[in-house]
Amino acid sequence: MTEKDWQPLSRGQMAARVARDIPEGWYVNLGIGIPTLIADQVSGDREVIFQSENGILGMGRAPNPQHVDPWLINAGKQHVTLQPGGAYFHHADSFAIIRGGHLDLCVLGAFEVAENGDIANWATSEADSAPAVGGAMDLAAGVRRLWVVMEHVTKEGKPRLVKRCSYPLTALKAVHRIYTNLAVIDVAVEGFRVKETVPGLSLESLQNMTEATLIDDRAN
Amino acid sequence: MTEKDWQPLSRGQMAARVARDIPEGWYVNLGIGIPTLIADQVSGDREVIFQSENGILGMGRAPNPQHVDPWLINAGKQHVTLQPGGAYFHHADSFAIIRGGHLDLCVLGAFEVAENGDIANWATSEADSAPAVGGAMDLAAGVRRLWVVMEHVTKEGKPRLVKRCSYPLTALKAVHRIYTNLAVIDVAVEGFRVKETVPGLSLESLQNMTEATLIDDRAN
Amino acid sequence: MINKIVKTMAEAMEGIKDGSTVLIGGFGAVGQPALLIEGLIEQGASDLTIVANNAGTGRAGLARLMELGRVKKIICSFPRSAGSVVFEELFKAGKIELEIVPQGTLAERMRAAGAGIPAFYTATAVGTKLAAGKPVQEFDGRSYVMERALPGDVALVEAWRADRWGNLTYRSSGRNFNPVVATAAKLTIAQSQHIEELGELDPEIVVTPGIYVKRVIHLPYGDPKS
Amino acid sequence: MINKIVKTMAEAMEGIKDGSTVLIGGFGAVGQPALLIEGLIEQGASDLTIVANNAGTGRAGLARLMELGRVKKIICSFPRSAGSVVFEELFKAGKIELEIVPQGTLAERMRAAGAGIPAFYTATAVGTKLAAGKPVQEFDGRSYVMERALPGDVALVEAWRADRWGNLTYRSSGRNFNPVVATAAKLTIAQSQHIEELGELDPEIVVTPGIYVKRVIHLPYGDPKS
Repeated sequence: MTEKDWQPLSRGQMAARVARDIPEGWYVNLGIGIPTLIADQVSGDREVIFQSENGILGMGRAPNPQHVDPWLINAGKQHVTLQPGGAYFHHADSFAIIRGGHLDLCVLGAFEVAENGDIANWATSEADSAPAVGGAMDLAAGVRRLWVVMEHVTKEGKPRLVKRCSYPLTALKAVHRIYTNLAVIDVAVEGFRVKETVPGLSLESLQNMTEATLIDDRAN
Repeated sequence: MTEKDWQPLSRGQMAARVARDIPEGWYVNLGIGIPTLIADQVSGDREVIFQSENGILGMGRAPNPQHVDPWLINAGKQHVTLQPGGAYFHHADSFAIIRGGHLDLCVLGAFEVAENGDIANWATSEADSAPAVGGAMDLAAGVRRLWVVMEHVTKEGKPRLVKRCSYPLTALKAVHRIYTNLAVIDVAVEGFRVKETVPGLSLESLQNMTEATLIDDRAN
Repeated sequence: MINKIVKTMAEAMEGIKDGSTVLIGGFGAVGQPALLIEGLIEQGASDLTIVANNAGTGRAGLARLMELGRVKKIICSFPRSAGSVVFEELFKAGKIELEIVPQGTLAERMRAAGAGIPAFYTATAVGTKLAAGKPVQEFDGRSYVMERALPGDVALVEAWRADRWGNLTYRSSGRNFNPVVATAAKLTIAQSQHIEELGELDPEIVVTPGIYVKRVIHLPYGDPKS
Repeated sequence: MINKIVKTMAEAMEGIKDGSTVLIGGFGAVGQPALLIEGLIEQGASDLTIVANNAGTGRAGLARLMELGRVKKIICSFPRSAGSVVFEELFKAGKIELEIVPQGTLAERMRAAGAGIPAFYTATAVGTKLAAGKPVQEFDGRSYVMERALPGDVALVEAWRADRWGNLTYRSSGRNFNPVVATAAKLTIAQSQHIEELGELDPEIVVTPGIYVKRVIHLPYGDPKS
């Protein structure tokens, strides 16, 4: 590769980019990692209601360190707050919300996404016999829209947007959109449609870092 | 039949007879009709917790007419009260209690009970195409013990304790015990075991009013 | 700002289409969204499938909707009861379809629809005519019948307290089917005795979280305690 | 008089047998019945199957129970997490069986056990290795996997308030799996921060009705509000 004339997004910028696309009134579940950063990026004048698997709707920001409620954590086991209008419920009711298709959106991290929308995000090899699935399969199969936010390639430079996932699957044909540090890509019937790239990045360069074939669908 | 030297129990006496057999601490659902009368016959020094299908545990007696809460009714749509320690829940949770086998006892009325424990209590003919089943099938199939309280014979003198039910079934092999106006009868693997008869009534006379064969199991 | 509170019955009923399946809360008269049913009568949608525990009594409310010929089918546990005159007339005349469902199965089928469960097994009705034609499977030596989820296009709910996010509480046995139907429909509409400021409802006592509710209308009709 | 409140941990743990399936509430450390788990360690039952969201952290509590060799099998959604050292050691050594269940399926399987549902269908895990070997059926054009109820012999619960009938409430996200496991076991034991007089708990806010609870023990360990 020649010298880059483009900059990948930072984790915070990726979270901010996703946040921009979440309209007021959506009910949203955020996975651990970069997705968790999204909540703080949603501007305060837009009411977005965050759900947490452990029985919370209306989850708010991290508490002031002097006012931590030890009983109030999110699914990532971090202390959080509750917004006015929030509610608590038990785990079966919480997953009824998730599995019943009531959430407008879930944003998860992933190891790989395939061009047919398959997602692999819970186990790094078939040989790993004790991976932690948590609520990932319920979320991926249950919500109305699944967006993935992840680095475009692995640390070793291997593509994460693939023809077919090599890691154990989380769900089949589940992903609607992918936000990477390089691009925004819709998963359509015909494959990956590139909606947006970071300034200065050509589709050709992006394709070189992507296993599956990309379709250029950028506005201009 | 010759002149009777025995008296059948009244409806109130039947309810009282059933009440005697309900120990403290049982969770109990009572059907409409004679079963409803049982609650008032349980002596006040014994705590028995009554459930109602429409989302109540700890249902109390009828309210003082000056203190009727219009929002508080039982499954028979009569106004009731709530005992201290009672709780409300929704219909799916209420039937989870019923269907999950958590009630110690349900007492229902019936048209017929067969010697194998089959019960028919919701429709009076196969031709009736709009009978009201309500919660009868859930209760009969779901509770730990099903007792039936009913007149021993129909108004026309036809037996209600039969070899095989002629009316549409509510549940198969569900009844554990029958309290009639003439006897207390256990439904055992080998058939109807008569535990008790009203004073002066012979087993022979009772057998004459019963289609299925009775086994004498009275204490003396 | 999210605001699910609508001012008029016309807004509350907007978009209910002919042919809809409408789930109605309440058990007997208690917890029944009577004013929303009036609104539905006014709104005009027809060819409806109604899911409710009872098939209406007298000639008002649900009975009136049926009498107007707007109900194609009713799914309930208790079609015939004291005063179910309209249903009886229509049913005898072959003018309404009926599906009788055991009350617990009715509640569970709607709960399943709300929870993403397309089918489940239950011991209720095994061996009876209400299980006729349904798959039966044995688990651990006992037979169970498979029942399907029962989703709605619309749910009508009576709540006690509500806020602009659509959080709801109920009053004593008025809870009954209401929180269940609320989860099972695409468009859940609640009439509420009281409207509270956001944050007034203790998060521990919310029974129906707002995610299940699309519209709330303030229709107080008599709080005996206020 | 019904009185489910026991005074000692020995009474609370009485009768838990070797080979039991023990359902444990909590999510992470929050809502975990930590003192009851200590009681179970003390009580001595072994050959246990544990159902919990996590497989324990550090070397205390559930991790300690495993380290003592008392756990034959663990059924959970999140076996490996920061600090799950004991589980990792035992699992690598082949000394503990593991069944990984998606978190929602885990909750729903216990809910089903409590509600008399032996099996249900879900879209979760379809096409993944966690659905391997399970029946798959299509409903309305989508594939679903059949999951079985997951009942327990014993459930351990952390409550916030309790009364002598066994009614329970929880505190914020400490609710989590607790009300679910409470419904699914033959012997449900609750530790509670507060004990109230009968009638003190508003019937509208009881989350677990007493019918699901056999024993309550008062184990306050720190109410930040009191």
